[in-house]
Amino acid sequence: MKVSRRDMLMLLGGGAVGTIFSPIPWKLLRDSSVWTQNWPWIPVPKRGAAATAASACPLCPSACGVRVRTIGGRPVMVAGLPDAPGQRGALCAAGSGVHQLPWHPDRVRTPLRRVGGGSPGFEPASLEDAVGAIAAAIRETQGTVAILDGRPGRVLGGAYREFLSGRADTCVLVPPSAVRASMPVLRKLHTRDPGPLAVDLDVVDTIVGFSAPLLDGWGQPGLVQQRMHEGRLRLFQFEAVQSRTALMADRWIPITPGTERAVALGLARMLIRSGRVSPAFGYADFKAFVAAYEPWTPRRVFEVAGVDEATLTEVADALAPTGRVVAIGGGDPAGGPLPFEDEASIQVLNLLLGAMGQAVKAQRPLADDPADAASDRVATRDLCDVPDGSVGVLIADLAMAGATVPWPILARKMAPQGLLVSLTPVLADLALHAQWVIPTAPAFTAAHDCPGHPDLPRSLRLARGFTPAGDEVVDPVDLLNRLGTALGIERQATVADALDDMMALRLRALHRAGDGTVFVAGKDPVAMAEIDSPEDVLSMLRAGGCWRTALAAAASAEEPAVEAGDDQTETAPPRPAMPFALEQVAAKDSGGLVNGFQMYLIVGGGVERTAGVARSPILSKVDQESGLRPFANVARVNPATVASHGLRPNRRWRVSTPQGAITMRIEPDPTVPPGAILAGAEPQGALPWNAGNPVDLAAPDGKTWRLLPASITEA
Amino acid sequence: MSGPKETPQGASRYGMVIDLDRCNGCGACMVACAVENNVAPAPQRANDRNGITLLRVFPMRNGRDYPESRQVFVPMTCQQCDAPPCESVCPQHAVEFDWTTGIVAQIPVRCLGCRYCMVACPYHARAFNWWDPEWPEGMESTLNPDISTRSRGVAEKCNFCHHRRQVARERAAHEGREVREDEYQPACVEACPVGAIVFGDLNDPDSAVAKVYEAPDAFAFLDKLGTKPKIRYRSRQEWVHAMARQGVPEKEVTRG
Amino acid sequence: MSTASTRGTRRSPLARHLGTLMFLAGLIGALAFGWIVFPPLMYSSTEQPIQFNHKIHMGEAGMACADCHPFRDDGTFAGLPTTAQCAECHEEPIGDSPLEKAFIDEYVRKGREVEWLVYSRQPMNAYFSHVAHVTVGKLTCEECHGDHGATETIPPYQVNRISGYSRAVGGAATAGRALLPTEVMRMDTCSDCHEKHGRRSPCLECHK
Amino acid sequence: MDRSIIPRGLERAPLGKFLLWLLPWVLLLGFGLYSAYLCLRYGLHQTNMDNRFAFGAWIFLDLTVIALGAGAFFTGFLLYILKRRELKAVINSAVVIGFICYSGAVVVLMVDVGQPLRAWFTFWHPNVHSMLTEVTFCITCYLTVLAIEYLPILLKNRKLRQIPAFLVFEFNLHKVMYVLAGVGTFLSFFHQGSLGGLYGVLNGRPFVFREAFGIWPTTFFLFIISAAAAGPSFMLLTTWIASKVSGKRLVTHYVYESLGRISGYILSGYVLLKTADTLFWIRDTAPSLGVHPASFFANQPGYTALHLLEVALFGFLPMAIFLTKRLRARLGWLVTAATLTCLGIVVNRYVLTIQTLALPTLPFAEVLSYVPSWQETGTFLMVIAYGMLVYSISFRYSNLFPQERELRQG
Repeated sequence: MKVSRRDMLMLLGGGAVGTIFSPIPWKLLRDSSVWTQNWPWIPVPKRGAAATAASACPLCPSACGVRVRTIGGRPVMVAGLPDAPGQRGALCAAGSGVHQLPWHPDRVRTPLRRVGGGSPGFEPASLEDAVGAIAAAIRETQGTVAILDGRPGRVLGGAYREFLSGRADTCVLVPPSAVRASMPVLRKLHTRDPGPLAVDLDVVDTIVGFSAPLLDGWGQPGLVQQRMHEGRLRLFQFEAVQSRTALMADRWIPITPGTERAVALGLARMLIRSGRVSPAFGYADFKAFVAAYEPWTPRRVFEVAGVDEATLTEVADALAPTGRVVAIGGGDPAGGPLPFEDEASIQVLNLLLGAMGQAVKAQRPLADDPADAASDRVATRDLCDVPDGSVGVLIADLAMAGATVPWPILARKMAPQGLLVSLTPVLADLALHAQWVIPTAPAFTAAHDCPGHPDLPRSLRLARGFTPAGDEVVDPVDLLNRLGTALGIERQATVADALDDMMALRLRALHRAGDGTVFVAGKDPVAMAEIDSPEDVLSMLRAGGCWRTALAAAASAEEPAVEAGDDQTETAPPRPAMPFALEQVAAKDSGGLVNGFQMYLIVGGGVERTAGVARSPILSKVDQESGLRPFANVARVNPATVASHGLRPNRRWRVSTPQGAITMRIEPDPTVPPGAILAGAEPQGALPWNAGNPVDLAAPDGKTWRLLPASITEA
Repeated sequence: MSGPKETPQGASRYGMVIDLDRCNGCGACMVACAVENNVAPAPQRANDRNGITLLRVFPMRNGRDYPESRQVFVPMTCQQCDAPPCESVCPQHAVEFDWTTGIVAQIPVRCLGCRYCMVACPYHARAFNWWDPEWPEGMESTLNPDISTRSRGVAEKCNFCHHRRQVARERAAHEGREVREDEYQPACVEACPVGAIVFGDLNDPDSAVAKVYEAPDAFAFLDKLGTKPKIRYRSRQEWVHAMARQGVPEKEVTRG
Repeated sequence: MSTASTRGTRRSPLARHLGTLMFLAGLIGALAFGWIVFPPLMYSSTEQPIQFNHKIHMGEAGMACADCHPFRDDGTFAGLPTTAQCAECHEEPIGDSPLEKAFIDEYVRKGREVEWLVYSRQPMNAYFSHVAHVTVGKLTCEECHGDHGATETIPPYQVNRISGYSRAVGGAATAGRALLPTEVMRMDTCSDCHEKHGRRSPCLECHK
Repeated sequence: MDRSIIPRGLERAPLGKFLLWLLPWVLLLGFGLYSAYLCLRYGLHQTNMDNRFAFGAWIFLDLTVIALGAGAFFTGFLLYILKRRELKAVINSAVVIGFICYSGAVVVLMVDVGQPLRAWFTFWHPNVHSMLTEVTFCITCYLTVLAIEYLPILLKNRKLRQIPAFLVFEFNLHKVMYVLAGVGTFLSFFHQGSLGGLYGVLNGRPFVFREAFGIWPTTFFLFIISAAAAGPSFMLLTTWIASKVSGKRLVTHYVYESLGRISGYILSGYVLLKTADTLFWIRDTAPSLGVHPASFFANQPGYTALHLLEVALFGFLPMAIFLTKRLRARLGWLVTAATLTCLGIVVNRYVLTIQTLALPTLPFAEVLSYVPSWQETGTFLMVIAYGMLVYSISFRYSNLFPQERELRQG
């Protein structure tokens, strides 16, 4: 019998029909579609028991309390801690993603040594090599050995100073934003040093903001905005850009970019002339003081700042010298502080309005705080104040600073052969310029202290470590110990857990002082004086509590005496000359544009665009996909300016300043004043869209990188 | 459409009111939303047009120039319409109007990725997974097990953090009681630092949201389309209301 | 052409019906392969890391399901016990079973967790509340998980080679033959039961 | 070499020349396959579509191709149902073109959807309210019909005819061809209509939303009519192109004229209805949705121009040519008018797909545009190449134009 081709076809046909009526095709169809629902390369969230823990956000000096949701001990979500003092459950966008930082794609996993000349990169190295190289540099350098502490006030700062105290030419450097914040400048305006000052937001009923990002990174934005909504706080905002703070303010008064000083001086003159000056305001040579302010007539203010007399009068009239009014400058965490003269002019208003002792209070000093260890032996200085080319070895710890330090400013301070060591969990920002990068613990992996904002009542929270930091992480104290050993310095702190010891010391000091209150969410606040032992304080802080100092009720450094008016000044008792020459500050003209630059570049972006470590991958995503924040490579320009300068948005443009130029895209934005360019600061090396960082165009004297003369040409 | 007519007695109808005069555009809600819903970090080429941003804050401007320019920030997400245009167009029931909660449910594992729902949605509230989600190594340990991760090729949108309701209901059932209003709040509501968002059950006259839902200064976007959105916005600024009513803006943006 | 060449010649009945027979052969062969041989081929099988005797625990030790598979305080189902929980009784061997000794040596002493392969663990896109079914719905464990409390061994874990789902949640009881002592729980199983109890459920009730 | 399989009585180019003609299309197909592979393997970020342009070039071109492919169903309808005998001359070609257009569109759709392996969910869990469900069912069924219709054309091939079983099968198929044509017409009508309905039902998109008759919005009917108008024009055009490329007369002028006249009549109806529809939309629909109709056009002069173009240049003008006897007598005019009609379909489908998505609905959203990526373009070129290959091979080895033999001899 012959099986024909036809028979074979029949067999196949039968097979085909049979297959259709069997599970084969349908099961394969179904299983392959289920496979698409279960692709092995898409991660499945791990299961586990859910719990909630309280901790602190370490990213910036606002040190907000956070409620962390954990699954099997792993943090999966971070939200603001309700009932927390000064914050009321608020948390910014950066804080909402802080738990992702241990997995930042640029996380440093090992000590890195800089290699290459033209296009430098890094290669992994051992900690021993790093210690050897740094110790050798410290031994051999002719220049200053310094540690840049981006977040002063931590107990770690005490360890830094203690390490440096073993050598002659050393200092601790702090970023300009810390020394040029509002309260440190106000402190300097006094004849006698009143000690650290703080704004008491709970009693303030009116804020006069001078480009201060009150709702965008200054101090406690959540508290400010909630009090505004409760109708308990009025905000007058003088600012060139219609920022988010300006938008939400009760009154926004647009000014010409960079003329905060002129407005403040003009306002001061108005207050003086209308006699609405606090009786508490005292000044030895009142005549000279008045004379200094006399040139700032409304007409001149209008010419310089563009604020007309009626508006200025209106604001002045609304500012009764009740002591509950406070003027704040402060600058932008990303765009940097205001120049000293500007901030000083603003702070004079606080003196005139009698804020001292009411809206502004003195912080009680804390004896034996380990954070202040060796402060008599090692100077703390503004980075901008050290001579150029003087720093031989600089160990920079800018992690969790919440402030920007432009590289050109730092670069000028380094000696020609100087060694820059960066302690950082993430390879970004200044670390990219370092010769050595030492990996430190990222947020949420190690317990540490989180001191509060320099302008607000002193506070302390503890950040918890949730996930293990990993073996590669170097404890800064351990690094100092190894360096000490290599240098043959006898050191007190010889164990890696020195931080714990120092924390215990600090808590003992706090407890001994018996000052302030400890707030724990969901419980009644407890006065420090009523707590039995430092250990109890520690456990309360570990449970997410917040200690906050009680402000001295009347901490006025100036006794009342002088009333506004020519006659009385003669009879006032002789007093030492007031602050360093306010008259000179007043006499100094406002910045102004440099020849050839017809525009201003305003750099901002709030706390979320400061140091690279502050940005979780999700925050970067939200930035990348929403364009809500100003970007480094996008120049936001007023539509009228776009039209008059022919700035076509689809081209690339070169924004030049006296220090250099970067290429940007143009985006028309009606909230930017004509003739100005608004751009965001950008942590360096963080993201692909980064075409250049406006912060790097900073003036070399370090006075400002917030406002720069600029011009635009086609790239 | 399995609209509200099927709604059984005692069902919930969740809604939201967002106060535009309070929102300062900080973006914490966007971050919280992405974190809560296991949204992956952005691929390099992702932008405002192709990223997974389930909740996006748009600036809305009054069209005037500096210094008369004003803007409000409009957090825009799925408006949870009572008559959702996206539901009836889905060819295979991957979108469903949940008659027990009023939430427009989007089930990614049923979705075939035709994107018709995205075309149908006038609020541009849906996002498509153009990329496979990718997390930096180790970061998948921060994922929320209460909600699944999505693969590439499917559409997704805001479900009012419905998984939080599941968790709250489970806990309440375990303790033998009803769910309290504060137990079920979406991540954006929880994250808003200024309390601009109020969320709750509109069927419960005592809920915080029901009290402001009918406020005279409350309005819904595109309500004339007949979508009956359950998210309303509030503002005391007249231009905001006028803007919400008016037509098409001018600028054209090309990318490709 | 073969058909052309045979045209007109006399053929045996077998040859005449050969085509039909071939068709039937193909049909039956495909059906047999598809229904009998093919389904098991779709699953790979893995033995559990250790054997466990439910019967001893439920019977002799007199334990209840919830003793080892409890709820957590927040109402979530804790699932399988940890080694630490096992060690509460099995710090030292209770009986003389070599399996128990091996468990104590391998896991309790070393503080390791057993990497159980959970038959009925739902995929990540499905939400299942034990509280809703056990506490509120008053279902017994057996109604969904079968009577495995009475078994002395635990069967291998079977997983679909393509979809990667456990057979107990993704697989069908092909041709009425259950392939596991535990019941198969697919979406249809859930929705049928909900329907039966007059509780039509929206997607979001179970999906996440 | 391949003489034995070329239909008797037809002259065909040497095999080498034919292969040379195929080569560029094969290369294009290869490029297209690679593009499609990238999209399937790595995801749709290979395209430039985005969340606003959720439908892009693919959907626009699919709609166009399907509208043009309507020549298949409409010619069948005219021939088998309305008994226009002269169209027998192009019916085979029409079926092949229909098959190419529909199968090509389905292939692109499978790349276009994000999860093609889940496409069958639509059959298993259909949402009967969705126009897309209607589209899916119709396209699947109609593609099956087309495949069945395509078979006899293949089976008529000399070599294949030698297998008796195929002959019997083909003969039986012929008997049911009227049924198939009827079913195909119904399915294709519905398919065209539901593609139009796809947009017309979008009450969230005021620009495209249209009032409904029954459950179908006006776009449902406009799509059917416009496809019916463009189908014969496309047949005219493709026949003319095939004739030019092969250098042979394929049909008599009467067939061209007949196609043109049919196109012209339907086009006149379409222009009328489209105008009425637009006016109604401006007067009633748009305002009822809270939209000032002018707002869509005021800032976008280009889009207004497109509208005018579609109705005037690509609607009224070809209609006038087709319906003027003197012009119809000239093939040049016929081809011009057919080209304009086909362009009109392209513009119409472009406006409905791309412009609908470009225009935002929210007051603060932007007007967007996008440019397809090379992967997107490549995937579509794959369909063009596939179509050219299938058509060329069908043309060479089947008798697509029955008149060709007579015209050669006569």
